[in-house]
Amino acid sequence: MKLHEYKAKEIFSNYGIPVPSGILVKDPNELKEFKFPAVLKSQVLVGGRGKAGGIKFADNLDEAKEKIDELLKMEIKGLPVKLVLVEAKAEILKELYVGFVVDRTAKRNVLIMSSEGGVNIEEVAQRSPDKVVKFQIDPSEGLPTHKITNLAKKIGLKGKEMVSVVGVVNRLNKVFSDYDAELAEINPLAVTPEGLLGVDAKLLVDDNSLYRHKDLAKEFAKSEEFTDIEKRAKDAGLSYVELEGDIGVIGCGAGLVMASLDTLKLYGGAAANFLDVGGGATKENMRSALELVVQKEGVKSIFINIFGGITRCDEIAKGIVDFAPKTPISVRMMGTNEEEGKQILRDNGYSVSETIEESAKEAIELARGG
Amino acid sequence: MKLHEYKAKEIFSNYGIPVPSGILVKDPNELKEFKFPAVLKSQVLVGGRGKAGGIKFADNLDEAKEKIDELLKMEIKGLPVKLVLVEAKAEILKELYVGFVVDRTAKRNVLIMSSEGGVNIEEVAQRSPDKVVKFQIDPSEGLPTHKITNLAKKIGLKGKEMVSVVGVVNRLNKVFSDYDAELAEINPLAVTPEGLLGVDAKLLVDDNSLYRHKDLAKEFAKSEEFTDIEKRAKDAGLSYVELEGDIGVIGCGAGLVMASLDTLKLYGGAAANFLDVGGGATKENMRSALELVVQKEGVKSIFINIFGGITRCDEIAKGIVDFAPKTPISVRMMGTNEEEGKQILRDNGYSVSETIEESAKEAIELARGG
Amino acid sequence: MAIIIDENTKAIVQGITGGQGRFHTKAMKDYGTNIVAGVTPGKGGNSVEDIPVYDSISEVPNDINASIIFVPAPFAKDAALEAIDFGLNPVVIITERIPIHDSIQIMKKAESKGIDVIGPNTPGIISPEKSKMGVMPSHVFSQGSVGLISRSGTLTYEIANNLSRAGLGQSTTVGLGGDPVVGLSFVDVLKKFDKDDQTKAVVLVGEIGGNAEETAAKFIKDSFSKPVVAYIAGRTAPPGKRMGHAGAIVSGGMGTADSKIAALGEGGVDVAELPSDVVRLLKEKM
Amino acid sequence: MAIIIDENTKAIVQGITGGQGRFHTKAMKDYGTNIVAGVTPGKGGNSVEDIPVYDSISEVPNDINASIIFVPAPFAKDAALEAIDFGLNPVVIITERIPIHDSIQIMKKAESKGIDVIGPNTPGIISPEKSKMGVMPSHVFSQGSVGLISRSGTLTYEIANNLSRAGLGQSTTVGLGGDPVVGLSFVDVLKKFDKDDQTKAVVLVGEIGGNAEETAAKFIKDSFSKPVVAYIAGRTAPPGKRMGHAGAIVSGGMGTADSKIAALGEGGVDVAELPSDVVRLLKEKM
Repeated sequence: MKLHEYKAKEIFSNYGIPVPSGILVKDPNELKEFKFPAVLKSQVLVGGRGKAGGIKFADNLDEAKEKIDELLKMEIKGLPVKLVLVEAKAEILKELYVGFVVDRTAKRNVLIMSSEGGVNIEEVAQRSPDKVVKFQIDPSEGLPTHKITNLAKKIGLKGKEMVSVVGVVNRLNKVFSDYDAELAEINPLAVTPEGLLGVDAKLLVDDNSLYRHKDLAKEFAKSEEFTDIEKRAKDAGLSYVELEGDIGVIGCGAGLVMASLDTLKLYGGAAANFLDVGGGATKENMRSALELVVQKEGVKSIFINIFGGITRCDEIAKGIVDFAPKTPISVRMMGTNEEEGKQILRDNGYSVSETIEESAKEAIELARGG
Repeated sequence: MKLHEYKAKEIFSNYGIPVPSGILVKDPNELKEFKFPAVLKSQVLVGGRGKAGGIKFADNLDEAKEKIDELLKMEIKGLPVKLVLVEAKAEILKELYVGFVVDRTAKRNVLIMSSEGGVNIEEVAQRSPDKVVKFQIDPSEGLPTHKITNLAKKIGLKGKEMVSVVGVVNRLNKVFSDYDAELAEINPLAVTPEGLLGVDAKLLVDDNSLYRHKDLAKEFAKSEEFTDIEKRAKDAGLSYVELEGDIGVIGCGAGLVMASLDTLKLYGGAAANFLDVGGGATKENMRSALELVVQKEGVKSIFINIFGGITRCDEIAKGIVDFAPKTPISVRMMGTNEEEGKQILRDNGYSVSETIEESAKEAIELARGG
Repeated sequence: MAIIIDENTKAIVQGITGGQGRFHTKAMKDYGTNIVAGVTPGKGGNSVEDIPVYDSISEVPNDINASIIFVPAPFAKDAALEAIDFGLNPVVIITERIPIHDSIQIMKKAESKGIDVIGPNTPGIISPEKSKMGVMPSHVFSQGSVGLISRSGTLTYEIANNLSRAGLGQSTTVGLGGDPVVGLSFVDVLKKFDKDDQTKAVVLVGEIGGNAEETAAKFIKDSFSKPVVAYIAGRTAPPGKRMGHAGAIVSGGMGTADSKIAALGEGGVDVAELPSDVVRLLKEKM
Repeated sequence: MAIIIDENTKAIVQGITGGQGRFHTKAMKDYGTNIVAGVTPGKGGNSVEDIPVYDSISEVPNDINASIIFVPAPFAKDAALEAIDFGLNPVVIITERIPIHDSIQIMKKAESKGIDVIGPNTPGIISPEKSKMGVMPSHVFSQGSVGLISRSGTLTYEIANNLSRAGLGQSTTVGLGGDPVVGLSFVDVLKKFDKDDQTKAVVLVGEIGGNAEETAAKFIKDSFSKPVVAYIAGRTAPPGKRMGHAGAIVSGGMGTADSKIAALGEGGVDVAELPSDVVRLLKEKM
């Protein structure tokens, strides 16, 4: 679960990490007075907001209101801007990077620090590896403060500034751990004449941990991170991702569905979505899946790819016949109760392919009006 | 820092531990309606409240108000009852004990569970050791749930009840750890027809950790655990304990002050207090110490016992002369700048003893009007 | 031979009394897996499919050496740590949706005790005709000399089915699990296949996310001599989206199918474009 | 000989730049302790009493083997873990008011690495005329054959002073610390004194709270042959009150002076009624 910048900053601040003073507004008139110059930051859950014009500056109240109004009329990568965070513009002397991530390979949480903040840390790591330091955290040892001190020295910090950064890293580690985060990042962590300041904040909470974070879980359900159909899929317990093509795809098992998308692409088609009904899907699961897929505008055909392991092909067939989509479908079916499933489909006038390749090609033709 | 039962229950409840529904009142008229029968529990920070009549029962509102009024007029071991916790009386089928304590010898936190709750656990441990199980927690391993399960089985629990108790123990462990507790105890943990219920709750927070628990720290300053003079001593950074005799005692170093009290006792005297001015005390510290000690009613003489290590005897002497207590004093002084200190005292008409014994005897005589 | 599990495996099922636990206990038992006991706290004294259930592993009186876990996510860490504390090896974690920070703790503990964890979020492991600790449909697997390692579920059954139909039986199939943090990696399993006489070739089924395939490619290039064929799912997955598996996500330009395919190619691995190509490529290599 | 520290001790001071750190660094240096470096994060590059200060222990270029800590309580755990991680031995923690849960973590880590922690809340340790790592007034100590172990500060100086004046010098004096959870215990130090040729007799200064004295009494009875004299402070302390030291508290009927005196008596230890009696009792025994 991605959190908005303002929410991440609220949490960081609760943990004693300094962040700029700011006001969150959803209407320009909510801004009554402010200490200018100010930064106006649109709150959307996508990256590259700055390049897309989602961050503006203002020197007085009128200018601020005008620009907030502009921002609130924008869409950034398809997401409408509904909230703007107005913050005091700080005098930045230096920009650092501190962040915690999960290292899948090491199976450890990792602290990353860099003397070069404000830019993509992966790029810095590739361009100037000496400017980025990393430390893998042994879960039974935790992150000893003296290790942070040594890392801070390696990126050239010293004196009071180093001690402050070590303090921020310790607090960020606590946020990262308390919030079951996959990513907790301050980039840039700015050095200002008044001390450190977390100018931008990112917090990505592990979706699977939300049962331990009830407050966040409530917000997750309505997060703008997801389209309406994706939210409905979540409610129905289906794994759904919206894509940009015109062929709806339903399959059982994430790997098999990904393979289905890839096969479509290989033959010149493009999937409109990824929908995994999961293992052991029932007639009802299949119905819900079809209901979701046809809701998306511009879906011209549906490719259903079932390998019956625990899933029974006859249940899938019943679900298809039951829903009877108006959109043309192409079904590939194999495995448990394969013959029964095929028979049900044929009896109801649907054709069934033997292989993924054939079925993918058929779905593409159907989408082309063939 | 000892917490009141109601406060401990509030915290336990926040962590998902079931406690009786209740209302805290400081006046009988605050109780408007309640589901009777009820238990009325006076909230004082001393043990043995039940035996002292501090817990009553009521079957209806009138009876409850009357008895709350009685309780609010009581003093228990010298502490006036200012708050009464009114709780629904539960139907108790069985009483268990669960608690976490610090084991000084093992240098570990320890989980204690017993099939016999509602009584002093130390007594149970001595009388029926087989009914009490303990588990030392390795801080790098934590407390694995399966270890709790095995302990729960050892005290005869099984089925859903066992699972519930394991859940409560896990939550209590989190309270114990999050609150830097020296003791977190549910005794009894009652088995009722509706499930488990923490009928009494104790939480003792490490005073030295209060900088991490700002909310509690605020309450600690005004805790009824301490007398007014003890609170003033805390503010002055002095270590002070109120006792029941008539000889004020001031010394440097906890061990030396304890030895001073013991010496008084050996010769038939009784200390009115324990006051440690600490190592390296200044003239001002000594003044504050004397100010505190004379405030206690019934202090007839003061025994000052200084071994000058880091502490300079002349500073102590200056503090005494400066404050010039009306209460007669007996001073024993030895060590760093001993001669200077003694000279200052003699110049101002005070006598100084060579040994602890002599000085203790002199203080006793002074208290007896000698 | 075969790797990790075989006819000497004596397993317990943790979470045996739940719906999934019951269903797959029967299926595993029917397949011939030696399921000795079940463990569900609070259900001690019951039985499932004639298998006795205990409250904790320490109560199991029999000789046991492996565990398969169906316990719901909030309790799965506790169950896994219990199995690891008890020295069971392997520990197969079927459970989905375990928080990553929990998995990290599990893996650390397992590492320190030298125990193989398979999963979480895995279909499990099967050494055909010997033992199955998992939820896979048994009928698509057959005994033979192909080692199969996969991050996927159904896609693995699809490929195993193709192999079996083509007469290419399997020594052992290991589902690594679809989570970002899992126990055994491709490299861990490759090392075991390298030492296994029954295994003559390996099929590696990867997907987007992480760099386990890249690491495997490097390992194969440097120190693995048996023929390897791979299939990578997710060539068309958009960045930043989780494709069904928690671990199947391209983020910050990392974990793309292209990167994996290129690395495997450099490692001398033939990468199939379609799942159905795996058999052909493998036959050419063997 | 002497125990734990001697002329070969090469110490660092953690928290050297604070008021206490500075003052006692000078005092220790004046006494002849080999203070090699100071460590205070953020103060690297400075010096105190001509001793160079570093940001972390790993930066100290010299050969070092011991640390004394004056760091304020909220940061003391970090400092102690750093010293322990670095293998310094002993680690003397002067700091008062460290939370118990922090101390438990420190002690666990030290145990796992076989390191002696002295304190927290201790005056430190002194092997007269060899080395002093502590805040005690040096002039009351003199070299000799009495091992002195104490949970107290000033009371220890009082008794050491009496001993020195009576011609009974000390091999080493160890202040265990006044907290409930401390590093070395009476028994740990007794074991060291047992092996130390210089030590001919031991004085043990205990106080109320805990059962360290009872455990020591049992150990002395079973396996300690040198003469031991004890003094126990707090005979008249009321239950439930902390007498200055966090650890000096009688609770739940445990930790009374009576219990300790009785146990020591059974262990063959003479217990002085007054601090001034220690010398007499010791002379009778030696």
